[in-house]
Amino acid sequence: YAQETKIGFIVKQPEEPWFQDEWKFADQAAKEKGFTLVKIGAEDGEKLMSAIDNLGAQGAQGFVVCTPDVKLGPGIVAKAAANNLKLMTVDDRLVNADGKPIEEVPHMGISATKIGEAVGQAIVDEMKARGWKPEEVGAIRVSYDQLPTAVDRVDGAIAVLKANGFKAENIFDAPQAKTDTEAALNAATVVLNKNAGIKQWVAFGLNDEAVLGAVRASESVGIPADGMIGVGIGGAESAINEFKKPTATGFVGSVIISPKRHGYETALNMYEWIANGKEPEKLILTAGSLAKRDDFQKVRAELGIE
Amino acid sequence: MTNSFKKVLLGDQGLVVIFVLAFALVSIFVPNFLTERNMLGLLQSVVTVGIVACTMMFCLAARDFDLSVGSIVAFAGMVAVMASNATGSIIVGILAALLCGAAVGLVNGVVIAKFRINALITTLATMQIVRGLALISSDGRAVGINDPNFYQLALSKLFGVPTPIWVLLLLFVVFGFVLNRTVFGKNTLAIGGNPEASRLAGVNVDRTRIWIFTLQGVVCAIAGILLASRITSGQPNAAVGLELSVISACVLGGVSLAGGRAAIAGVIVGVMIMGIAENVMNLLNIPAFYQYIVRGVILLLAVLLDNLRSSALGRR
Amino acid sequence: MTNSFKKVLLGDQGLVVIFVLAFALVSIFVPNFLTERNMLGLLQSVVTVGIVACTMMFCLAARDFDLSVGSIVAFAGMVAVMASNATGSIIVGILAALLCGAAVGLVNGVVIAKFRINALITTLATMQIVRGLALISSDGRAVGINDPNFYQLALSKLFGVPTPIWVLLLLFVVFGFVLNRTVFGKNTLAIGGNPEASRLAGVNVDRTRIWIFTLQGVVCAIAGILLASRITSGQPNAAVGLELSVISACVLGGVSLAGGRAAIAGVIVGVMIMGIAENVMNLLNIPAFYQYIVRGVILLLAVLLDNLRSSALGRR
Amino acid sequence: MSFLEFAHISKSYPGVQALSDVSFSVEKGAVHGLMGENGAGKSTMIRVLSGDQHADYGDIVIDGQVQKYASTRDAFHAGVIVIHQELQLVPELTVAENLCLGRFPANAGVIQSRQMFAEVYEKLKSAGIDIDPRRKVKTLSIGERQMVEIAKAIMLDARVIALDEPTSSLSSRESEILFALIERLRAEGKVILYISHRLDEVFRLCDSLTVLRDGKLAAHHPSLDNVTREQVVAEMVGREISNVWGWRPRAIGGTRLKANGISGEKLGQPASFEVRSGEILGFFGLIGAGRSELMRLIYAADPRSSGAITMDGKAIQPADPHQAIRSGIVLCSEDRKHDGIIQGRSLEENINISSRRHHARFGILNPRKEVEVAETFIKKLKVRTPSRKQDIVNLSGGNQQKVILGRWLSEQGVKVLIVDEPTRGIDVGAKSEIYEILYQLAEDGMAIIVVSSELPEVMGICDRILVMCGGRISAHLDRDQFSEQAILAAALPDKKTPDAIAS
Ligand SMILES: Nc1ncnc2c1ncn2[C@@H]1O[C@H](COP(=O)(O)OP(=O)(O)OP(=O)(O)O)[C@@H](O)[C@H]1O
Ligand SMILES: Nc1ncnc2c1ncn2[C@@H]1O[C@H](COP(=O)(O)OP(=O)(O)OP(=O)(O)O)[C@@H](O)[C@H]1O
Ligand SMILES: [Mg+2]
Ligand SMILES: [Mg+2]
Repeated sequence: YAQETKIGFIVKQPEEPWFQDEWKFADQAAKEKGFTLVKIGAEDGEKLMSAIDNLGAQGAQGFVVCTPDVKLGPGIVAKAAANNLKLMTVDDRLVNADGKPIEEVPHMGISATKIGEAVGQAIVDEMKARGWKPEEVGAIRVSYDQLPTAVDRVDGAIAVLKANGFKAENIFDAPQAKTDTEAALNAATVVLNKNAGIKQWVAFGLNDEAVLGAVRASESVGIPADGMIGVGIGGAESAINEFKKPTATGFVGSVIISPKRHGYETALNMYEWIANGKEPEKLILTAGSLAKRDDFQKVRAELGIE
Repeated sequence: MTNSFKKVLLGDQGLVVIFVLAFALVSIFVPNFLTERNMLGLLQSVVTVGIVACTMMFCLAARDFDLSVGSIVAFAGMVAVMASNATGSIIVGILAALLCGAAVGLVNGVVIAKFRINALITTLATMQIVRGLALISSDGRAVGINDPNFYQLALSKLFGVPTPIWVLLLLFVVFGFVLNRTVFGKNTLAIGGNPEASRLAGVNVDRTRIWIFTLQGVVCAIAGILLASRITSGQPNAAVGLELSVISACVLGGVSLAGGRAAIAGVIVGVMIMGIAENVMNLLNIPAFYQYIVRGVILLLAVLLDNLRSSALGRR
Repeated sequence: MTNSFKKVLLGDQGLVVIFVLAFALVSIFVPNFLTERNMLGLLQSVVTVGIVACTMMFCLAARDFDLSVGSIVAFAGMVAVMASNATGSIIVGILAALLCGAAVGLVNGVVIAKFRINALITTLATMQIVRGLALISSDGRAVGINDPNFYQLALSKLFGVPTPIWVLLLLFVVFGFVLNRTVFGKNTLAIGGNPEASRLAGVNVDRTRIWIFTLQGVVCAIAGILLASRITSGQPNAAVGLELSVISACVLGGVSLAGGRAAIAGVIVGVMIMGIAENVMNLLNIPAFYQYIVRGVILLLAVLLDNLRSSALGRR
Repeated sequence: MSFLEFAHISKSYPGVQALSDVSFSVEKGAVHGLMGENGAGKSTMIRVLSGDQHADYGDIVIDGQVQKYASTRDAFHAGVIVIHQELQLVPELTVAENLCLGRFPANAGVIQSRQMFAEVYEKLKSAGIDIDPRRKVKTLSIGERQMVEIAKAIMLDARVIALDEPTSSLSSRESEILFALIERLRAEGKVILYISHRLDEVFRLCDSLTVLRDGKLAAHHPSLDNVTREQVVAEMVGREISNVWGWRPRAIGGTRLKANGISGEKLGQPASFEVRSGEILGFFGLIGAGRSELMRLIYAADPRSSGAITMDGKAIQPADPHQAIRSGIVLCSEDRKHDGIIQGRSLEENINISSRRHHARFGILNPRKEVEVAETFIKKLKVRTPSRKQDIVNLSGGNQQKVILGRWLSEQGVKVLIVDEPTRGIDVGAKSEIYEILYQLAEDGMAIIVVSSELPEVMGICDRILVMCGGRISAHLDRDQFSEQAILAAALPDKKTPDAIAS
């Protein structure tokens, strides 16, 4: 009797559209190859450890994981070994105690800093197109420093801005108390009100929702759409809704990463590994692409979404 | 003269006085605080918490508890957006949202009052269920608004002040009146103060509790609609953790968790203290991690001051 | 015969019986559930909630409330890792963590008992402050463990069962005994039943409450140390929202929020019901959004059944 | 035909048959007494009448109509008002709001508060109750609260009014106000059910009487003309009680407790007194005289602002009840619901809460001893309960009082026992046994302070009486000086006509 193939796919924020999409594409692979995909959400380290145990108990042979924290690395590796499970990571790469990547675990992803840099570059390009002078522009850094990925993303953007003549004192922190739009909106409103003298603004943050909050804030204090450049990360519905609005808003673009490759290919690679003993590449890096109001459908199609 | 001043400071409205003093201090020492723009921003930032606090006050005063408010706010926002997208009518969307809010509240109320299930557990359960519904109905994604007029709910202004703030003020006035001047309000306080005595006095305890939760649902829906308009989309992840902010604003404002004590002035102050704390921390550019500490310390200080005040008065 | 069966089903331990029946059903119908591996995984998944529930039971029984548990767990974990990294000694790390936990608990207790500040507000404040400390001390990032022996705290086994499970069982036994068989336990229950009467009956109410919170802190630290070992790092974001899980497990297990009622058997059942629900949902591969709904429905069903049971018995 | 009729009422609780097949009827315009031992079923009867509890079997008939209540609301509509044994007030609301709760004068849901306060003010004035309707109930003393509770009887135009031990925490002056009220209601043709353990009151007020025993009808007297008190006592307790007080002389030792210049927030003027070992010292006064406040200060239940206490010649400084108990002082307080019973816990735990420190080792209980102590006092005080495991809230009021007394009588090493209204709600039979226990404790050298509003009680059992008035000790009488006139004269603030009240 041939044992059925069972593969786990654990993600850190199951409610996020991004992970929903990853799961959706992984399911597609499962249907094509005829294996069972077990999807588990694990918001913190403890849930993750339980999830791995759970997979082991169900008789899975391997799993793909996007970990809530990369420092969990040694723990995940040990747990996977204890349960005799093959391990691959997606999106976030595991590191060991001294912060170095654990290279023996196959990984597919894009570094948070890289995404941030793409955002920064998109903002800089748009500023040039509008003819703004970097010294006169204020930047809203919608921050959620509790989450290391969020810090890396905004730091990436800031690095690019600075390299293009942005003054450090014109970058203002708007800390979100939670990762939703309302919290970002409230925090960004304060920044705008405090610096009422600045007329041109750019905004970036952890994801589309954060940047949307900053854009809404600019609208509520009366900054016109051409006085704001917000570039988000993710490119899912929140961003699309924005692009579909009848008139352009300050939300200029979003850096889309392809959940298709991340979901479909990782699941497929894991299947090949288990079924045919074909070990996946140790490191596959994907790229993010900027989508804007006029080309978002094309970009999404290129990335294999929709 | 000094005596009457002391009376004001230590009286029932003492927290209000402390608040006014603190407000004055902040206005003087924090740059950009007392500007029209910042005041409006501040008020807008407390709209959700403030609206929901109106009915949470009733809930706590009747010795109950509602953890499902955050989920209802998110769900009602989704419903408003989806229904108005589907029918093309904003009015229908709003009505649908209010109805959904009322329905969830009614379920809470009936389960708690009639089946006598602990309010904490019941609303924890509906909190999960309703959040699940919000996520399922939209497949976990934000839903955009088709009709731009919907944005006007939050953007429109009257005498230079945005509509949501007016709604908030109106609800404060209405629920302040309901609490102090109506049979419903007094019954609520009586139920919280002594449920047994209220029942024996012929107060319809079950019906009052069901009404409280239903109202809570409706009011959360109002907050949800305004929030959706403000962030120009229905978001299933909105308002996570709202319940704790609202409950702590109420308790800070002197509403007793042991029931029977509530005042709208206190709740307003509670809501404002929390809002001002956030606002000032951002104005002063306090780093995110330190904000946690400051937030905690302010909470403690506010209650501590209030306690010192009342024990100076010899009350416990 | 039938009568004694009825007595068991409807007796004080009725929830336990319901639980045993539910457990049997799940074992039969859910594949892979009743395997040794899954049972161990299940038990390990409830270690944190279970450990903290031991003292939360005391807290609730004395009519108090502790929202700071999640933050203490995270903070203690960080401290354990950082202190043992710094000194090279795991023992020192563990002691430092226990000390920090006790210190936070002591502060909670003193503020609540001596300054008579509402427990909800106080622990909400320390929840923020301690989380802030955890974030600041590590700059918001996880701290890795230098000495691999630290992992052994969670990985080592005795008779094939991992140490954390033994610790959990031990704490269940110890705190069950303390609750029912010691003066401290009885005083806790009396305070919850009627604080003023207990004070007049010579119970040192303040001291008992301070002890409860201090113990709570120590126990959270134990949970934090085990968690850090299990996830092989100290994480400042660990255990967010733990307080709600723990409190609902307790309430589900029959601990009264109005104080004065608690039993360790109930708490164990409460913890297990919540753990099994999660475990089974993952075994059955229920989609994430529907998990919310299932979780809510299970909570409601569990309390509803328990209520039907006791009202069938004619009690309220 | 009779106006109010109870027909074959039966009611059981788990483990207890509270009422079995009780039938009797009451005429219009009559005050009908209901008597019986603690736990005989009197309050249960009243609860059934009020719609709070449903009888398992039997009917209530008012004016020929069989009543079918679904809730207390329906009972109101049938014209029944019940003043329950325990206070049922909402502390955070005002007096007027409490009196109007459940039927506020309202217009479209908005309370007409001016009308409400005016109405309540009138009603209170006409009944001779001097309490400001705008005060919050939490600021009232327990006696004042009782008066508010009683005022509920006149708030509505009721047909049937039932009062469950309304005088148990009232002093003679307030009792008189109540009696006048009852006379008025009788004259208006209401039916009044009156429960009390005080025989004097019952004989003074009632036209007819029913005695319950063990939940069964023991006797029904349509008229009291040829009924004697001894007969009623015998019907209640099943035996004769010749002398309830049973005082006898005993040897009195040296000074035990000396209180010098005690004052606190609620007791402005410093008070001094002493009590000797083997002595039973009575404190009498009207409501608000400050007796309870003084005792709470000595027990350190409230903070003292001045004063010194010496015990057997040594100065002691108890800072809280915990320390007071350890220096040999215990206080059984007057408000059993708020300060006495520990809700949700068993009799056994309620009794052992303080005294268990004598048998617990290293903080670990001795279950055998706990059971032993509990059983001893349940038996000694004749507590009516199915088991020592019973939750104390399920006991009748008098039995709860006995359990609280048991808590303090089981203490060891007590030097000064203070009991505040110790026999509140306790039946005649048990009373004499409780006095007997007090005498024995005194004979063993304990000093006992009895605070009571019942004049015959202080006169009957005490060796010496201190009278308080307006927060001050106003008289000091030895047993040979006891007289109603003298005591009341000292208790009344306006020194007018004590005779009027004594009569
Ligand atoms: N809720 C309850 N559960 C169980 N038993 C109860 C309950 N209420 C009353 N009882 C029992 O019913 C019996 C009658 O009680 P009831 O209160 O009517 O006595 P009572 O005559 O009013 O006594 P007292 O003079 O002490 O007030 C008592 O034995 C009491 O323990
Ligand atoms: N909680 C309270 N708040 C304010 N005043 C109070 C409170 N309790 C009692 N008092 C006041 O203290 C005074 C004395 O109280 P209290 O009536 O209890 O004295 P007492 O002599 O023990 O009389 P009794 O026990 O018969 O009621 C009264 O004037 C009363 O109004
Ligand atoms: Mg009674
Ligand atoms: Mg008194």
